[in-house]
Amino acid sequence: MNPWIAIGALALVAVGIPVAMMVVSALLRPSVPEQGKSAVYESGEIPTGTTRIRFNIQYYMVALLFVVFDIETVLIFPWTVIYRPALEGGASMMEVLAPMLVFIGVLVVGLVWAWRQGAVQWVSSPRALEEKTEANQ
Amino acid sequence: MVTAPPLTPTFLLGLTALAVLLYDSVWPDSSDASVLAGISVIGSLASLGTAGWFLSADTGLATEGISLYADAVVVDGMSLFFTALFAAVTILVALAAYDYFDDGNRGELYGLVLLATTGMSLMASANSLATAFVALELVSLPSYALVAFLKDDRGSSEAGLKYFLIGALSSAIFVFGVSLIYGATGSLLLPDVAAAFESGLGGRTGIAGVGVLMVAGGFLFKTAAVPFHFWAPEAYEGAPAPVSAYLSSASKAAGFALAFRVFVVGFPLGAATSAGIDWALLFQVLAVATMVLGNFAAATQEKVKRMLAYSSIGHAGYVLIGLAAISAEASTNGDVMGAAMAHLFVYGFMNTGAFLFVALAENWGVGRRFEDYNGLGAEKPFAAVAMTAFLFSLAGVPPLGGFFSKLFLFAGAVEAGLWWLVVIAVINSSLSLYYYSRVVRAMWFEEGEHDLGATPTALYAALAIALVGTVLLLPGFGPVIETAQEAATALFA
Amino acid sequence: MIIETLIGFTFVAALVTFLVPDEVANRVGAALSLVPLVGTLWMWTQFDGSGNALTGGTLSFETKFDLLTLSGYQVQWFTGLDGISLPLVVLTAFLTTLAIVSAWTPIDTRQSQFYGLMLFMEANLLGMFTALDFFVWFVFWEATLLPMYFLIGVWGGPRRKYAAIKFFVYTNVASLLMFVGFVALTFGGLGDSIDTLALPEVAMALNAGGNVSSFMGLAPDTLKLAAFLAMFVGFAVKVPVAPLHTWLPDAHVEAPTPASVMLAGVLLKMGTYAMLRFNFTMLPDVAGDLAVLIAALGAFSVIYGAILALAQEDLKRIVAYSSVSSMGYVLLGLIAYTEFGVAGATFQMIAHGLISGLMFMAVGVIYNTTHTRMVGDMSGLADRMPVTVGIFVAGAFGYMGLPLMAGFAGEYFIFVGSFHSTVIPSAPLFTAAAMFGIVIVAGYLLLAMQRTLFGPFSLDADYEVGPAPFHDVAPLAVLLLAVIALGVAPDLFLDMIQNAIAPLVGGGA
Amino acid sequence: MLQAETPLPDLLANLLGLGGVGVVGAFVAALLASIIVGNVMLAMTGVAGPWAKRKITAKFTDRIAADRIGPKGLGTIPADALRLLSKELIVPEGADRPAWDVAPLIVAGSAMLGFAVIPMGSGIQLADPEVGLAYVFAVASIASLGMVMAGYASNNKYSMLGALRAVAQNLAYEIPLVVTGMSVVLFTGSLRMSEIVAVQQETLVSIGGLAIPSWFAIVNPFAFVLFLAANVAEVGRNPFDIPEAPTEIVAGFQTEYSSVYFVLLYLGEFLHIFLGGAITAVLFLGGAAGPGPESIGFLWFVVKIWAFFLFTQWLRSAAPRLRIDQLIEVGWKGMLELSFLNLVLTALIVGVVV
Amino acid sequence: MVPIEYYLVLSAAVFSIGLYGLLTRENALLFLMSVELMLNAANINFVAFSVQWGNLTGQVMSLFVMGLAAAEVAVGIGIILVLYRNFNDVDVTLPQSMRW
Repeated sequence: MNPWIAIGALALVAVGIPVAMMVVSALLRPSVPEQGKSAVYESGEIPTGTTRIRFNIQYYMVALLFVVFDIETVLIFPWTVIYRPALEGGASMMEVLAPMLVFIGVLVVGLVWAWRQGAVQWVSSPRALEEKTEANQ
Repeated sequence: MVTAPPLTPTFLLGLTALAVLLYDSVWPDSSDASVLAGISVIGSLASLGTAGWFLSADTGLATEGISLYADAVVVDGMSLFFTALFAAVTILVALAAYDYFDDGNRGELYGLVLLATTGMSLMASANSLATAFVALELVSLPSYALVAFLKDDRGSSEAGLKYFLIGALSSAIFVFGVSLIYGATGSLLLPDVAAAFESGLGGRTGIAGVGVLMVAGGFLFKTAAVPFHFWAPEAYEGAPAPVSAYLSSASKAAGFALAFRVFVVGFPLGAATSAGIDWALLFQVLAVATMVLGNFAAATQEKVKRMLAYSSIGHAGYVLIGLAAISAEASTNGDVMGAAMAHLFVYGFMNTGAFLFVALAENWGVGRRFEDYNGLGAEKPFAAVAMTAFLFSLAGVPPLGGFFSKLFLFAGAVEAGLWWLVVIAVINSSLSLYYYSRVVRAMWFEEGEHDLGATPTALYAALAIALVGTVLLLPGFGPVIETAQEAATALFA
Repeated sequence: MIIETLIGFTFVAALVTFLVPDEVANRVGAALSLVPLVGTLWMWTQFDGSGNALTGGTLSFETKFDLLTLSGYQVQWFTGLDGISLPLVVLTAFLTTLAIVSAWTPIDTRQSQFYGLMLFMEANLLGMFTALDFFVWFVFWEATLLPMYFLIGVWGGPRRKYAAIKFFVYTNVASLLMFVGFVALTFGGLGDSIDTLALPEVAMALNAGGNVSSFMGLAPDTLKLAAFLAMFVGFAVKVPVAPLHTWLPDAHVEAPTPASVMLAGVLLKMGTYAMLRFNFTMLPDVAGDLAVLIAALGAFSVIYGAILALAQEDLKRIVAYSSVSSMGYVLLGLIAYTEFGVAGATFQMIAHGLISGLMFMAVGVIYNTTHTRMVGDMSGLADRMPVTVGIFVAGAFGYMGLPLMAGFAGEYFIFVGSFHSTVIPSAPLFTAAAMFGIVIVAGYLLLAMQRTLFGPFSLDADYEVGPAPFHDVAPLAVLLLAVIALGVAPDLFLDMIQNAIAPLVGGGA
Repeated sequence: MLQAETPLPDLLANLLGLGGVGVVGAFVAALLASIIVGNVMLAMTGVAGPWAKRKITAKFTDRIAADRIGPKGLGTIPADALRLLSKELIVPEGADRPAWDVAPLIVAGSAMLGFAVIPMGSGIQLADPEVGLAYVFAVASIASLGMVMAGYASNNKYSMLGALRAVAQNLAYEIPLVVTGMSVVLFTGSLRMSEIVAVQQETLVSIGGLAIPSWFAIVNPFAFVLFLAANVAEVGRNPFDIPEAPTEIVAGFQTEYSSVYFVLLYLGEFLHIFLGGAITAVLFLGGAAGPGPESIGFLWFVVKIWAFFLFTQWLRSAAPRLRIDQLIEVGWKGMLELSFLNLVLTALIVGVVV
Repeated sequence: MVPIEYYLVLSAAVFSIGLYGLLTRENALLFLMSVELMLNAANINFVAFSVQWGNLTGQVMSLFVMGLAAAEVAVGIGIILVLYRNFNDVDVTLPQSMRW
């Protein structure tokens, strides 16, 4: 049997059970609308400003870094699968390993560069920055 | 003969990019870019030297070329020729960038430029549509970032956006075209695709035709040809001038390198035409449209950089003749395509040089309009002489390199029987003299007052190299055209 | 390799002059220009060629090697001298040196660039007159225009920009036309029967007859006619032949004096030289068919130039229009296809080069002192600057063709030649018309000089007028000596010219 | 072999005679099997969430917990369920409605989907596709999408911060997790879960007659530790419970959720813990293998995933929470490099061994 | 086995939707999504044809496309961010400092 039929069936179940719970809850629960309840929680204060705040750029940097590296893992996957069969098939180790070493090497260079450029440096305190510039002078 | 790996020039470029990044990782706060520029220049020089050595050692020129990595990459005369060109332009740009971006850290700049150059070199070697796509993106992605490099400049970010938007669109179209070609032929390797074309495509000509059209779209974007040229004026004008120089010469040449190989090797004209896919006709139409649009638009511009941008579109039109003048059995195919390659080579120097002068002007704080260049000839004679040489060469005025390459190109087209195309091209070329000479007039004939600062050494050096290249190509044109034509002819073998 | 050495040296000299400081550029330029002058004079003494370069004659100082292949044609570096080109080469070097010296006074800004451009132009002119491969020749031909463009545009008068552009556009369009004509003829017409574009080979292939094939739907004869016309018009702009002359007065008036000297003295000769080489040597039968038209154009130029000169108030403009007139004789002499006519025309190129150079230089010297060139603005200059005026008057007589001056020999030969021409129908009529023109121009020239140079001294502007400095007058004197020398002993050049044109008139029409 | 040769749906189909009905029959069988598996897993989380978690924490901190209803407080489980389901659903102002509603479904559903390819012993495995390992990683990481949707749609600053932190964390640890997982594939040469388990059944060494199987936790303990750490981060437990961080940002992305939506998010998180345990078990602990007959494999499997659950709860009591910057540093500057190192080392070892 | 034409129609539809979105939307982020759609239309083709031809080329290519699409988005978002900083909007029709 095609395994994806079963997976599809599980997907149905995985959506169906929560939906069923929602339905049950909808039947059970009361509804007492009231202004104060639906205000968003801000430690009990009246919410100020919009939620669409500008947040730390680092979140974005990390996301970018991830997008790149995650896709690289996609490219490593096929290699891991054929690695052992290839070796057993008589290929020399360097022949199979070297390309991936190069690949990972390039990745690591990129990672180190991003790291040193501060892509994954969450906080840059003014004091640390000051010390850095002084050291450079 | 050859004792180094055939892809050494490409590897050297890539390694240089990594070296730049490593240096920048070790000293991320160093504000002195001389080491970075030095690494870039040395690496590119090494690549240029290796490519030249391979070329002179006749690598793959006589034979079909050296295939590597299961035929995905091929090293032959053409790829080496273009790699040499890319490396040369990179040297110029690396030097110019040293003075142009005078604040902060430039590791990413050099890294991006070198990575893009690596991609270009790979494009010239691509023997498979997969390699082609990957290499194309390896060029495009750094280019987007380079155009938007001036983060606080509205023009630069706007240019980056437009370049990116159209780039993303065209790469999507390109890859969809590739998928259709794959559907029609069952392979991405150019020789196999060609074999499928030869054997009649088995009734899948419709898919193949749409695919070829879409693939052509991808190349037209890279080469800034009609109808995918919209980005070029904006991107070139908004981008930092060294980047404009880089994009308009190296990136364009890379697009053509790939287009030449894909269309000639992958979609052999004879088989394609009998399947109803006459791409030579397509390129004839596009060549005319591109050169007319580029030149006429350039003639109406008020800003020098934008004029150069449009003229760069016009030159794409000339080079397209290299594809347009191909016919199924003609023995002249190699000649005309070789001439197109040689024109790109000359163009690599003269156009880069012209943009570098614009970079210089921006560095001095001179404005962007024609009038703002008034009197520069009296104040900075050397730079102005260089610019004059570049412009006249671009216009194809005889004593300079641009004349010869255009002459060979047009002669090739005449031989292929495309008289009408040549007539249009010559008219366009004459028109171009008008707008190029506006700059010359402003620099030499008009009076102007500027408060010009010092002479930036590296930019001047780059300008001088470009000038020497442009002038030396006059007596030295023989080897260039011969190499190019030999390489192109090998493609048709 | 002496030719290549000279050309190369001159290019380097141009570069060096360009880079030296402005204060010394004039002397450096003059000193460096002596080298090509000496070199060409030496070549003159060593000249051992015979016959016409294009019809299989023996070349002097020949160099030939392959450069590259263009669409199946071998492009060669091919230079050499025959009796036609040698005098022009000597003239070029001679006039350049003198023009550079004459520039010492008027050129007071950006000197190094000016002298650099002059030398650059000289290098290209030397190349143009010696090159015998079409492509090499064409490159030099076009490259000659660039420096003149800048010389007019940067150092010229108030309307210099307009004049420079006009000059550039006219000559470039003309070159394009000529290029298309020649290429259509060789690529299309001769096809595979030649494998280089060396001028001798093309000329001999064409003269061998019968091997021109039809091309682009044009029958061989039509093709030859079209090519002839394209080339003729292209060169006629350079000469200039009326009515294609309109760029010339503008260019002359606006150009600084030394540039005018070069323009009138050498650059105009490029047109007639090329006509002789291309039209009249390669396609003599077509030329014969069109003889009446060409002769009419020549005569028309003579008279038209003369009449326009009459209407001018500006001394420089008068000289400029009289140049149009003079070049009309040359055209007339060339189309005559007689030994006297062609040789005389060729000799007249040299003579006119020297004399018009002299005239422009003299006008320049006067202008340097008085800051005006208008006839009505001054009179009686002879009192204040006698030497200059004396030479000027002598030059004018030379223009009129006074015996014992170079102009006499040239004009005499031309008229004799054209009078006896069998190619031109009713040759005497054209000759007489042209002779009439010479009277007009000479008369008016004298009249204008009379008004400005003699009589009581007066000047509208407030300038101190005195004798011109030595380095202004010396070139004039040297030129006058040369003019007289050639007038007394025309054989200095005439022998070799006659030798070189003999094959043409023998086989003509 | 502990593994059933045929996955559970086929078994059911054969048992019920649905095999002959074609695709429809297969689908019905698969649906039945899915319901079984889904409910088993839900039951486990139901036990774990309201009850086991409290009990375990109480033990660690020497307290008593959940002892009011039923023996050992087990009655808390249905009571809690009923309590939460019958609570009023409060929709915050300005919520981005469809996204806000769908988020809990995604969080819960994605976890459950992951169990499709897990061989749980005793023949319980829904499907065994070739790309099982890639599938399970892919499905599991969908949950972070649900978290972002929840956080973003709630129109609450704490939720927003929680969502961002959730993403940053998941991103940082996803790659080490996957790369470490791939080092296992280097040994097996297959992504099929049953193969991975099968390879681990071979005897590594025999010490005094005791055959030690070549579980990858034993073969490659370095990878195991890395994987465990990355896994804990991935499921967002201490010391990596940055997304919720109750003492910092109230409850993170789920601040504004109540009633059944909250239940679903809560369940989903616990399902994820169990899925994490299941992946760990399959990759490093020999799947459902253990002493005794094959038919009790499922018990061993449950033991293993509960062990992982216990481990996370232990950490909850024992380990302090990292700061967000420390989390990023550990992830990008430590785990990632180590996982690449591990990959290369493993490749070398495999190369030498083979 | 689903006939290959169905996949072609599907991918063409996805491609067209992407193209339509790209031509009509003014928001840069929606633009990016549209491009993703177009790339994934190509991926559908690659995978479908890969099965059709019985070779793995297409599947490998689809991996490349995915990787590069991700990289493209990364760069694109960076540019859009810079754009936002300079123009305070992500409307692609807004920046017009260089109209011809």
